[in-house]
Amino acid sequence: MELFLFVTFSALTVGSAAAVVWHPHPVKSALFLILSFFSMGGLYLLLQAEFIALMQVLVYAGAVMVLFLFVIMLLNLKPRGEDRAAFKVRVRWAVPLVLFFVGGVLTAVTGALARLAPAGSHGPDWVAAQGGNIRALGRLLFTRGLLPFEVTSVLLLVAVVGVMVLAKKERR
Amino acid sequence: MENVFFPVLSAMVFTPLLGALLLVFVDRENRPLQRWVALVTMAVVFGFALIVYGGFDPARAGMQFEEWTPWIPALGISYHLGVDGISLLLVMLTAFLGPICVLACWRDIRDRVKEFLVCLLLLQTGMLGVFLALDLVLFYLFWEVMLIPMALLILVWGHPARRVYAAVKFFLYTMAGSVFMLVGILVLYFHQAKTTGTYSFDLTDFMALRLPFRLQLWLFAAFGVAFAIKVPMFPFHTWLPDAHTEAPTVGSVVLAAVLLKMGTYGFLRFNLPLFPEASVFFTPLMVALALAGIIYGAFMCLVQKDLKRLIAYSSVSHLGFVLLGLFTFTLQGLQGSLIQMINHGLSTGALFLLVGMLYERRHTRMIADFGGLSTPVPRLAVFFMIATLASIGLPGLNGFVGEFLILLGTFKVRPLWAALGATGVILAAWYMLWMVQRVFFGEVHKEENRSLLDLVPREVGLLVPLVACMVWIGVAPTGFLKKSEPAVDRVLARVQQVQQTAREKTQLKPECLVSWYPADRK
Amino acid sequence: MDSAWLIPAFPFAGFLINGLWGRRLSKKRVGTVACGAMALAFLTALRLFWLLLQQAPDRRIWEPVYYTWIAVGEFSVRASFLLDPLSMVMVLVVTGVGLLIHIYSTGYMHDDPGYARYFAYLNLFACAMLLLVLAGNLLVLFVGWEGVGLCSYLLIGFWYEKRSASDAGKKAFIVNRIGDFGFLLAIFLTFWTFGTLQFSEIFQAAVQRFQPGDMVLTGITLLLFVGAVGKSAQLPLYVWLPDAMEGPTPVSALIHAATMVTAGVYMVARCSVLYALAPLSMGVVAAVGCATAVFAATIGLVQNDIKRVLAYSTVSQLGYMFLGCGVGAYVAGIFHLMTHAFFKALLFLGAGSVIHALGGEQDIRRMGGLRRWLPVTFWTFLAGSLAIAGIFPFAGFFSKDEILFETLMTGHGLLYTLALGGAALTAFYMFRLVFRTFFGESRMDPETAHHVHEAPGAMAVPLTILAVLSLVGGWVQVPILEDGKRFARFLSPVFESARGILAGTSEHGTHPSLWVEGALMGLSVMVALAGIGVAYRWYVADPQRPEKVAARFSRAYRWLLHKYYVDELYQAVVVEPLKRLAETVHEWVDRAVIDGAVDGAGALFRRAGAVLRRIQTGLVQHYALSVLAGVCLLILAALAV
Amino acid sequence: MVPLHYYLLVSALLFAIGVTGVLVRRNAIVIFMSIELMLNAANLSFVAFSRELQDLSGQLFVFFVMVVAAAEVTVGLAIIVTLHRNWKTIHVDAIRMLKG
Repeated sequence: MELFLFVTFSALTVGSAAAVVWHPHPVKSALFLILSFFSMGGLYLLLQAEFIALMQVLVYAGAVMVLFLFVIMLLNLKPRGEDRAAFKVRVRWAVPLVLFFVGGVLTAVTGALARLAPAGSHGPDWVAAQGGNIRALGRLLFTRGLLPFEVTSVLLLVAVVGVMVLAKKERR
Repeated sequence: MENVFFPVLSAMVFTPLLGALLLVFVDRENRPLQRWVALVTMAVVFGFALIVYGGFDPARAGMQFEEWTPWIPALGISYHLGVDGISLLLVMLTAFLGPICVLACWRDIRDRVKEFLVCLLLLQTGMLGVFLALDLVLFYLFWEVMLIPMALLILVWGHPARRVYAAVKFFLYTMAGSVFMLVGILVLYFHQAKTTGTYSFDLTDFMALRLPFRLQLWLFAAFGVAFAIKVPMFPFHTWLPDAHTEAPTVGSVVLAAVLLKMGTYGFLRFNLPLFPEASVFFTPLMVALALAGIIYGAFMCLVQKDLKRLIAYSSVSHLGFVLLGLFTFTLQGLQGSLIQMINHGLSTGALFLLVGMLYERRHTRMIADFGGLSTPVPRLAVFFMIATLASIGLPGLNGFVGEFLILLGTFKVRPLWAALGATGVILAAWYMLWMVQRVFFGEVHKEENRSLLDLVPREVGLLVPLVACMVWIGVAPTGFLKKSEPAVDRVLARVQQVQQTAREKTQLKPECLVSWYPADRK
Repeated sequence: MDSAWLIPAFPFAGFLINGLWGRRLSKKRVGTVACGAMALAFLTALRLFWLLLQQAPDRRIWEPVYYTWIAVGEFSVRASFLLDPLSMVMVLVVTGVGLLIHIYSTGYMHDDPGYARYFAYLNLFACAMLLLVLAGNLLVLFVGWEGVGLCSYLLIGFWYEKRSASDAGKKAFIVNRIGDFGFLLAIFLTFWTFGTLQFSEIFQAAVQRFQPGDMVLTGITLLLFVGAVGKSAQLPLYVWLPDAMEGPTPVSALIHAATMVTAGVYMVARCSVLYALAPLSMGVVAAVGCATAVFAATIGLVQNDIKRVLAYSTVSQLGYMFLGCGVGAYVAGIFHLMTHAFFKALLFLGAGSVIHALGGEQDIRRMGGLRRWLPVTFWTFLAGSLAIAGIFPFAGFFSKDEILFETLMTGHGLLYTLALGGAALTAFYMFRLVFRTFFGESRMDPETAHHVHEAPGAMAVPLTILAVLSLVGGWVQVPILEDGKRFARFLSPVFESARGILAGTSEHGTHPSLWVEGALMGLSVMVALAGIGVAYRWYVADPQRPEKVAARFSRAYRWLLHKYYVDELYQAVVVEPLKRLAETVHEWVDRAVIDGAVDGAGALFRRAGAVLRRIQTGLVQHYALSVLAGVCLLILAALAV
Repeated sequence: MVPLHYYLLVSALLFAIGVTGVLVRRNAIVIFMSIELMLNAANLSFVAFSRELQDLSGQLFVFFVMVVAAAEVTVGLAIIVTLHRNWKTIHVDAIRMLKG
């Protein structure tokens, strides 16, 4: 059952991700991306990361993608913006290169996996004792990760201000 | 003696910076206030310098007024300032010229006054820092920092025709040299770490090292290139005439009076004591280049048509003397070089000021455009004459003391070198007096020159201190010489200690330059 | 003796006052200040002279030390003076003749706009000259040496608007610099040989440590002589002195006749001990002196500018002084220096008076018959001429004759013959000058003739005083008579050790009989009279004669008239090639090679940049691709390992 | 339980697709989306490792990555909007101001 779900979700994720890159129309690309994000949320659930799965759906599939769609609509992009023939040529060059690269990294990583052993103290029992993944993560976030957490808030503030400045029309 | 209760050297170095900061807040249109702020700042710096001079103990060879604070302890970089007999006079010269420079540009610069003064003040910080820094990273920092305002002075306030060329040439040329020095500093640093285990950029730590001979050769070359370009030593001199010609008056003054001394100061401060064996090894080459510079520079002066270019080439010749003195490894030669650095600063500084005053009145620097100026501007002619005489080494004025001591020291080592060097003295008389004749004597043959305005009190006021110093050093140089003697003696001792062994080590004997008379006969 | 510093200090004060405020003072005040300064210096010198005479002859030497001037390590030079009979003679000559010329100048320069400047320079010159003669060591002497050179430069070029004047000043300074080059090297060699520059210490050490004929001492003395050749206008560096006549005439009298140019002679006499120990140098000094004496005299024969004739005569007379020093007759050399100061100053001032009277005319071809208009000038000038020609009992007779006598006595027969010939030439050209100027028909244009006037009092009085001195100046040193050589006795302590050395090495001291001495004197006077006689025949009795002679020996005449083309030779062989060399080097080495290399390096980078910039497409994806390719290469590398 | 390297494979594939997208597409927005894909690929391996190593810090990282990604997207999109306003296109071929 779990394997079936994993295969389904991962197939959906990878497939729609490929469609994002392949599809000439940006709007459809964005829609495929939403699908990809959603199914990735499923993968997170399978990994017992409920909080991340929720965030994935809310932030990525929700907020971020809405923003993307907004911008695409706002700019009213033409579907035929690109030269498809050139695109396909590029794909033929890029795919082997990328696969070689990813394959290389993957072999390096899997080579090291054998030496990997569970070292953390956050096993399923501990998580359960904390009252679930969300509580456990929350506790961690506000103890060990407090300073980075606060810094991210500043970062967001900066981003907000930055966006306002950038998006504002220049006064002539 | 060091009864000063505040870090006077830091105060001296950073007061101009503070003044520059203050200037930023002065209203752009309020030019008199800007000038006064700069003048007062420079005067305060000179005041600090006087405090240092007064408190300096001439009997001690080591550093005085030392300040030491860790800066980047992880890398062994510290903030280390100090003054000894070698740097004292140069610091005095720099601080002394500060107010004069501000006064000199009082009316000369009308465009972007504030920025000009800020550049001048930053330059002052950089120059003082170079002379006072005892940590090599700090030294390098000041060395490079000083480049920027100087290049800006040429680039922004220079003469429009070729200022970009001159500024870029100056900047890149000097930069190219100092990159070698940076590498040298790092090599020195890692060599020290490897052999002693201490990570430090402090000069006093480096002084304790005994470097292997081959390493010394490379390091001497690396430091030497940076300094040789700055001096500028023949054949690295071609940036100088361009920079001088295109720079505004004050830029030329600072360039000639202080910046060029950094090269010779570097040789005296770093190359001789740190790489004594290499210094001995390179002596024939250095002396040959110094002599070539003396004679070559003088020859170039004979054909110049532009006053500033002529004086620039005369600097090449004069600094050849300084280098010659350094590489005699005699007390007289080294002391002469040191005093000659000051002398050149005073006399050439004065000459550039005077040419600037002429330019301000006449908007040309071509010798052919002048002639007979003694009649319309007698006072200017008198000052010009005095500066010229100081420059060609008339006894009783400062130039003589330096040239005499240098040649005296040289004669002890190799009479032939002294004889060749002395031809420079003859040629100097020729080109300088010829120039004076073409500018000031004869009849006024250009109508524009007839109605020139003679010096105003401000100009007289800024020339008189220079002339007073020329006479002072010429008549009573002992006070200055005594201050630097222990420190110079210490540098010399380091070289002489290894002189014999270094000669034996090398196949290329310094005797390769002919000697017509054995000098050590007594 | 502590007041010795006052002697140069007075003129220096005069220089400062006139130099700084002279333009605002009235001419009378300026003149008073300048002459007053000289008068005070002269009085101080007289007082010191008196004090010196009070001492026993062997104790007549004072060395006041004022302060340490330059001190570096073992090298230390003090500002010190040396007062002995030799420097006393020089001080008296400089201040005395200087004072007279200052007074004369108040008249001569009265209408010049640069009046104050002139007197400031003149005072500065006096100061430097006094420093030179009073110096207690070589370096202080060098200060004075250069100082007088500077003043000479300034005063020759006093009328700087005249191109020839400023040219002459520059030439004087640079030629002197060539001499100074030798002087400087001599100072260095002296210091590293003796460890001191103090005269007294050097001489003491030289006598103790060196044998006659030592190479080092020969080197030192020859180098010093190079300096003297420059300053005292000897062959081959005499060329500046005739040109120096561009300066005001009193300047020519003071600097280029009476004082500065004799500095070289003074210096050689001062270092007599060193020269005595270096026979080779002595020979060179004597030979150069004698050659110059005859050479300059021949040029003087045909010159037409009244001042130039006197200038060549000065060069020639300086040659006699060097001849004297070179044969070991230092007293005679200094004696001639002193008498020459009197009569040559007189001749120049007389010439100045003539020029002044004629409104600036200097060419003797446009003079003549001036005896009638300028009686004072004529008689004084005549006195000077008789003195320089060596007619008994004028001063020049005694001094020149002594030099000739000593030359013969030391076995320099050839030099004696030449010098005697030179004496004849001297008499001829001087009286040519006298006859052309003061005798015969007037050749002035009427306009000039109308304005001719005798010199005013300020000029006439110094002329008269100097004329008297030219007559009686020689009487301090009368040969043959018992007790006649007072001057020699006074100077003898100075030259004692030199004479001692010379007596040990050569046949000095053999004294001929009085008859021989008397006969030689007679010969000198005869020769001089012959010269005068020829001049009379040619220029008074038979005025057409010179032209015929000139036409007959036209080539020789042209050579003499053009001063053997020496100036042209120097210009063609030294000056022009150097200038051309400088231009070539500037164009080819500095511009093309060195700067070319610098600019070339810049251009290289710029061109490389122009090629490499194409890599930067501006498309970020290309950059990303190159990053990826790089990573792939790294992976390949990892796999290969 | 699905083994770790299955997840890593998926993550690697996603990353590869993202890289390819950045390299081959010329539409700035799609390039942007591809970058998001790469970020998500990284996130996936974070979470997978978090489970394998029994350490929740991995998920903590993902949280921060998401925050940064959100900030980046907003700023990036704002830049794209501005670009479009000035150049009337968002095709990176057309905008080559960095060309040397």
